[in-house]
Amino acid sequence: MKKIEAIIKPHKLDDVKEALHAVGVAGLTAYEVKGFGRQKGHTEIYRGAEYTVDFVPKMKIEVVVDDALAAAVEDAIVEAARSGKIGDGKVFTYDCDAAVRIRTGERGPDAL
Amino acid sequence: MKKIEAIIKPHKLDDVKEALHAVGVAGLTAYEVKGFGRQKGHTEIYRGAEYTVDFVPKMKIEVVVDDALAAAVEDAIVEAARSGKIGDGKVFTYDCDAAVRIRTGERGPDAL
Amino acid sequence: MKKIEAIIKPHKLDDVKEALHAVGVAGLTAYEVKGFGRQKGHTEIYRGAEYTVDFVPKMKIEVVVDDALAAAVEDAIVEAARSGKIGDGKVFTYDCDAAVRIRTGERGPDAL
Amino acid sequence: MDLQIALDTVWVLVAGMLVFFMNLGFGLVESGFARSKNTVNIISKNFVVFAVASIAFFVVGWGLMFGDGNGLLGLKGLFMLGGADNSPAVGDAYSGVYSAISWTGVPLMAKFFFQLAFAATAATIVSGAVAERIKYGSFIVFSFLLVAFVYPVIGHWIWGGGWLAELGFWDFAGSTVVHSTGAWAALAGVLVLGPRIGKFGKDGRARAIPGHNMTSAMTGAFILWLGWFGFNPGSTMAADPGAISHIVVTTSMAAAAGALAATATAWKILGKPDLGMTINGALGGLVGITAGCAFVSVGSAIIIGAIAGVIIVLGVMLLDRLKIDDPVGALAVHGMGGIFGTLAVGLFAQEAIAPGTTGDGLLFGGGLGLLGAQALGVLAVGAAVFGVSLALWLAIKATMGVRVSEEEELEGLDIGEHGNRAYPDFVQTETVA
Amino acid sequence: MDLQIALDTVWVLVAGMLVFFMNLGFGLVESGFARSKNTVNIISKNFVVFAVASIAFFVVGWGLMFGDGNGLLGLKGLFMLGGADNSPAVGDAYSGVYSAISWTGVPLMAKFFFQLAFAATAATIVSGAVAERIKYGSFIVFSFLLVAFVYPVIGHWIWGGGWLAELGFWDFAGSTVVHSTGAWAALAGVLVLGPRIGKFGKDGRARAIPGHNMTSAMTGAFILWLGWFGFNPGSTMAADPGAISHIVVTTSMAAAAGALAATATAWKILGKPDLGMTINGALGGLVGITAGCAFVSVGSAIIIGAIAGVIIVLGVMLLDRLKIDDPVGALAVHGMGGIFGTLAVGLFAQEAIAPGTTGDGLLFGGGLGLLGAQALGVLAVGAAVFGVSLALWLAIKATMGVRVSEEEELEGLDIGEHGNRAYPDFVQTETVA
Amino acid sequence: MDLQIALDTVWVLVAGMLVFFMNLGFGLVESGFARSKNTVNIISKNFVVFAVASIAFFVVGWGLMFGDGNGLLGLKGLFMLGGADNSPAVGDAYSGVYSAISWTGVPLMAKFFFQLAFAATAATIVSGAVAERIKYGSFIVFSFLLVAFVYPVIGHWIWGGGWLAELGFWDFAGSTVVHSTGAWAALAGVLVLGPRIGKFGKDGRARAIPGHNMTSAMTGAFILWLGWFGFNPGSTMAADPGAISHIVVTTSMAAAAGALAATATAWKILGKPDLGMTINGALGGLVGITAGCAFVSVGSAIIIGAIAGVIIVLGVMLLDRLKIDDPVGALAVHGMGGIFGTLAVGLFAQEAIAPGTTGDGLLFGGGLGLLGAQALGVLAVGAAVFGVSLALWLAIKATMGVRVSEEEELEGLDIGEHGNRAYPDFVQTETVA
Ligand SMILES: Nc1ncnc2c1ncn2[C@@H]1O[C@H](COP(=O)(O)OP(=O)(O)O)[C@@H](O)[C@H]1O
Ligand SMILES: Nc1ncnc2c1ncn2[C@@H]1O[C@H](COP(=O)(O)OP(=O)(O)O)[C@@H](O)[C@H]1O
Ligand SMILES: Nc1ncnc2c1ncn2[C@@H]1O[C@H](COP(=O)(O)OP(=O)(O)O)[C@@H](O)[C@H]1O
Repeated sequence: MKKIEAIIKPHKLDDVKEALHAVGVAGLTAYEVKGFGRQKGHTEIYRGAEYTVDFVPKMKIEVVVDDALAAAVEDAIVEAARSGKIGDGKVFTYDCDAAVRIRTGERGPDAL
Repeated sequence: MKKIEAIIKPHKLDDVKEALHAVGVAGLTAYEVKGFGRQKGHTEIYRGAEYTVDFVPKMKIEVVVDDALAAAVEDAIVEAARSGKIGDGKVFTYDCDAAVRIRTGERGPDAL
Repeated sequence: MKKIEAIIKPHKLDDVKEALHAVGVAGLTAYEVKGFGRQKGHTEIYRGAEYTVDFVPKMKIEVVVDDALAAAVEDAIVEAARSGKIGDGKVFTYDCDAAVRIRTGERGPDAL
Repeated sequence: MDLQIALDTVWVLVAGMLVFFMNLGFGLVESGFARSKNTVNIISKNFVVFAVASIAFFVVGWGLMFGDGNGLLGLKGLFMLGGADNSPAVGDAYSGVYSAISWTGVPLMAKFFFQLAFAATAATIVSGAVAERIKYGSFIVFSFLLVAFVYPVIGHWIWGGGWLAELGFWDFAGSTVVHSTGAWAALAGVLVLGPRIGKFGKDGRARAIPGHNMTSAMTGAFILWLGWFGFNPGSTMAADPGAISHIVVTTSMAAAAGALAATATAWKILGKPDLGMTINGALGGLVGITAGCAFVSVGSAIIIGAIAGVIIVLGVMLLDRLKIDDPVGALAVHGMGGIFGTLAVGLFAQEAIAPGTTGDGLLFGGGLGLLGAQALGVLAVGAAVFGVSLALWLAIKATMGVRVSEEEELEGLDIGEHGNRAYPDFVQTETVA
Repeated sequence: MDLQIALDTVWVLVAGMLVFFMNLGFGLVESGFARSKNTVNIISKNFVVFAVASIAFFVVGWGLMFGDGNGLLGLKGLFMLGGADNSPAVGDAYSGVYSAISWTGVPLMAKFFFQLAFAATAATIVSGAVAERIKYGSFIVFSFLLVAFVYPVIGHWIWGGGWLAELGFWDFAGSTVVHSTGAWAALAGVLVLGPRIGKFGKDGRARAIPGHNMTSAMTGAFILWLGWFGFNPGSTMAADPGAISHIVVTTSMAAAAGALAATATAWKILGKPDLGMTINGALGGLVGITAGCAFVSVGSAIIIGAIAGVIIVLGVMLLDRLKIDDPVGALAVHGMGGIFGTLAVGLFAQEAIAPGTTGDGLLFGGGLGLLGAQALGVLAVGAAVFGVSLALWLAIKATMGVRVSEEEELEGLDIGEHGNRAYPDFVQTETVA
Repeated sequence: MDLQIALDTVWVLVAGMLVFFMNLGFGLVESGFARSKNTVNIISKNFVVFAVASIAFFVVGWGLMFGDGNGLLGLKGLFMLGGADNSPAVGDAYSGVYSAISWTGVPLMAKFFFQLAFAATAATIVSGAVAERIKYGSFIVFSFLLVAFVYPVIGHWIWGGGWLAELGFWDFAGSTVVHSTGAWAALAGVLVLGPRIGKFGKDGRARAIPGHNMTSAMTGAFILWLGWFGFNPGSTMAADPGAISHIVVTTSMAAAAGALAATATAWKILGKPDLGMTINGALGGLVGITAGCAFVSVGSAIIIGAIAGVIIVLGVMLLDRLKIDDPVGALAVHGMGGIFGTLAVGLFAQEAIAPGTTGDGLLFGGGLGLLGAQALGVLAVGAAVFGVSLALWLAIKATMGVRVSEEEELEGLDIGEHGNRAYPDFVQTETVA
């Protein structure tokens, strides 16, 4: 199995979720992260003092899939998350050794 | 070493932590995530308009352990986190190449 | 490519970010986590009842880099995050199979 | 005699303070009903709007409203409260240029303070409806113009001895003068601005954009309810024990009935007792009773409040259908509630309750005369305020612009307009767009 | 004369507004002391309860409490304030059916408004104790019954010329009438409901379930303290300068002493100055002084407040031991505080402070008579309210159910009961179960 | 006659309640401007400080301030309001030991309550400036000493018939007595404590440490504005209709002007309309008008407020440059605002507005006399309060310590000092250090 992690713009989450659903992904996990990269943060002001916020809010998505599906998932994410503006994010792929569904104890691709 | 990631129901965190402690895990890391899967979200109402919340709150746990401990950890999590109801979550296992304890610089299993 | 994950004390985030920047890292992702380990939590009181908070707030950093940079990144984090006190955290290293930059579709180390 | 003046003054000032405090109520309801990324912007608007209104009403608003003039506007003592005035003298003893408000025996400054608090309310109503997309500077300019010119002219028609008052139009505490005026000005702004990004889905259906803080909304609603105990009974501008006691009770019972009716309606239609609707319903009941609080019985007040509560729920849902995006329900509460409340005087007023004022309404055998005058006032004020406001909003749009950029709207107005965040220590998420 | 009426009316109305505002205070303390997943539910309860109480007290509560009748309940002018009444006439000049409250020279509507605000308080107290597990609809039904029937009957016994008043029982502003009544009704509900999931560990020991918003709790506590300046001095129902000044000071000093004593006690016992205890202590001081505020000296008020503060800390901890789960400390504050405050009249009252009322208490040489009457009242009210409330709760349980499902409780009542969330833009976590 | 007393009493008590309510305003502004990890500590300080002040002022503060004595301090009736006093008698009819405040015809308890609320304000001001690093216990001790001894002695000089009053120094409602006193005491504390960890970067430049809750800050600011309607017009301590109406308007217009001027200044200098500055500006306008509210025209009030608003913005930035770390801007608002407001009396006062008091100020042809007296008062109070406070802070530091450990400061004072967290259900992050 493969684990695919994507860092995307927060307001793209719904689109990505739907795109993944469309290619047959049954489950995924998401969470708020702060990103640092080419897309710069911004300057804030607080009671007269300026300060720079380097991190921008991003959403991270994780989905574990069968090897066969990995490429399609990658592509689906890239397409759904792209706005063409800096900061659209990244997709990373990793090996996943084992998966278990807690409820049933099913293992491997069946657990997904 | 192995990294074991589990997505569980939030109120199971304490039980899982204790189960892991029991099998000899000395440290772990947890955080709030949103899960999408077979367990459906719910419909909310807001000032007359309905909307669907697809994501349900989950807790994610990460623990890096010596290869020898991996199977026991997996089992401990599955057992402690199971309620038998849909949405109990998953356990995923990955390879971990290296570990360092920042405080001492110890490396490998000693760092855990 | 390698993925390096570090769990550090929250107020070290800026220092670590700068150290990574210095060794040539262009992007990273960070988020709040709760850590359980040798560093003990604390006891809180609430309207007369005591309770133990086992988890301490930590910051987790993820950075994917070219294999060549991995060792330098590890070292940079360890150095910047170290206070010498218990709970300084860990650095873990994993293999990363693939990376894509969503905006451009660039793949591999170019995507970083 | 002197003691009467002192007591009336204490009452009017305390009531004015309560109305002033409504600014906090509006600020909390409106920001609570919006997203956290726009909180600094909304509370900035609601904080600064009272300051802007203070200057606008002082400089020229008061004079236009209460200065002696013709049926349309005040012409004497226009600027900076500068006209002759021997308040607290009343009746024949009064000599000055603000005769339209010489019936109350309190000092000029007490009159000004109380009326200022009302004027500011009209502007605050606008704030909520245009929230989450309007430029801060543009809102400030519009608020100034509204309180300096639009509100006082309408006020003159009704409370300044103008043509509507002459025609037998009654609006005791301002269902029309304050609430409808604010709502019509807001409606023009909402139409010029267009809906927020994400409010209407690709299928054209309204999507919920949940407010970020129901604790704020509830707090604001209670503060508004409290403030209305200044708004309505204070409009006696005298410590008349019978009248103020009666009005406190009609006001509160209408709010209670509005809250319950809205809760029940939402429960029935939506399947759940939606808190936002309960709150809007209470406010709708309050707006609804504002015109008639001194003229109707407690029983009628309960009925008026309950009908207003139902109207507000249906109104919020109707506006969603019409693709009119009002993040806080201000158009339903102050607009529909204000119109209904004004008409309700024509239905429920009773000669016996405030002898020598409205006479009996339709349901108490008074015929259609009063109702007709009320309807005429509703139409005239609606047409005038909406028309002029539309022109003002369009002029502002053409000159300084009225809506923030798409990028800024997505990121939130707090960073873009103010460089601040409301809650920097908390990890946040986005429910919608 | 007329001016006296006007001034008394202004005072009573302003005091009533402050008591009304206490609803916000309770809403904030109670929701602040509970978890974020139940916030919409709690603030909905606290918002709607005043509306429910308004209708209940108007429809029949007022008549049962103040209508002429026998020692047990009012029988005349029962419905909708409909009895004869020529208020503000007083004494021999009064003719009407609400003679028990004809001693105050304000219009009937002012009396109603002030008393309504009190009645609603009793229901609000219940809200906190049953929080985080009660069905919304069931709470509404119980609140209606409490304010329509239970509270007014108790009120009749003590303030409506009933049997306890006859016996020489004194409760100036309602330590028993309002606070204990609310607490006994709450205790019955708490027992019928059982503790929240997770409150008591497998070992049977109480676990802390921290409240989600200490800012809310502090805000609510200050609003309550402010509201008590209406509650206690307003209970004169007349602008008697000496009495109201005295009562403002006894009230405030008791709150201060309660806050300090509770802080010190918590610091001593728990090792830290727990904010929740400081807040509960201040409220305990306020409840404690409510019965005696007009009858005791400032020095005694400080002592009463301090003792109440200590009692509240020990009381909260004791209830945890007894496995009685009250998420906000309402049973300790209003129950134990109310009982102690009522008894304190029997100890600290001084003839010289309010001549012709209580006479001297035990510590000032007055013997055991007063204390005995006070104790009798405490017992009678406790037995009656607890018994009837238990029956009502059990009836509600048998018919519509009283507690939400386990699943709903774990997920939070906000989604389950209301389909809303209080803070959707924030990432949340769970401290306990 | 009696009715006059009753009306005055109602007015003074209501005004006192509003001033009491300012404690909540301060608590919300101060905690909103600080980080979430220190919220419990700040709101605990602000909650308990009124309780501490109540005891301190009752035990000895009142006597030192208003007891008959010499030009420096009161000597009679020192303890627990225990001196002879036949209030509400005034003038020749008065016999007692508190003659300095015998000009107002309200009962002693009303005087005490109103003055207590003022005394507590001075202590509350300190709370914000020393926030995020002070030990809870040490703050309590300092507050007690401030209200028991320092504040009353200064108060005696100016309002207790002391030497500054003799010299023709005028401070109607306390720009100096309350606000500057609080600020000087705070400055001493700030210097003894040193800046928060992380406030000044390695380069020595000030870093922003954003406050955690702008909703709290805005709420607090509106509550303070409301409270000032008690603070300033209430200082008449009589329901004089002309005076109180005038003062309500000067107070409110100065706040409005302060808010607008600060917003514009921030917008100009910083490029954005920083909400924190808008809020500080409004408060600066209020502090600025406090000394002169009864002595200046409405037009002058607007000018005073506007200047104060500008001063506050520049002052906050200046203190950052001077490496003086005041998390909430209290030194600028209450210190600089208080000094300016006191001097403004010397510039803008007009004999015609309050005949027989200040006479004309410099700008109205009155010469330098008044301005000189004002300047002298500013210097004398500054030197005395700063000096004594410094000694007290150093003594506290030497005995019980004044600052929490570095580790505790980094983790937050809530856990360390109280064992509580303010918002346990929310995932939190750290912006700075
Ligand atoms: N090497 C990296 N490792 C982990 N996350 C990264 C890395 N580089 C970028 N990111 C994440 O991707 C986000 C977007 O990257 P950025 O450089 O801003 O723009 P782009 O994706 O257009 O190249 C960052 O905010 C960060 O969260
Ligand atoms: N393929 C997947 N990759 C990553 N996370 C997943 C995946 N499938 C499910 N999850 C996570 O597991 C949680 C539980 O899955 P769900 O399908 O709802 O129930 P169950 O665990 O009973 O099969 C989801 O909410 C999601 O967070
Ligand atoms: N085996 C592990 N797997 C994952 N995270 C761990 C593991 N052990 C420790 N951690 C994380 O590292 C943090 C620091 O560990 P701790 O044992 O407290 O101190 P130290 O880093 O000094 O050894 C923990 O709070 C936890 O977040």
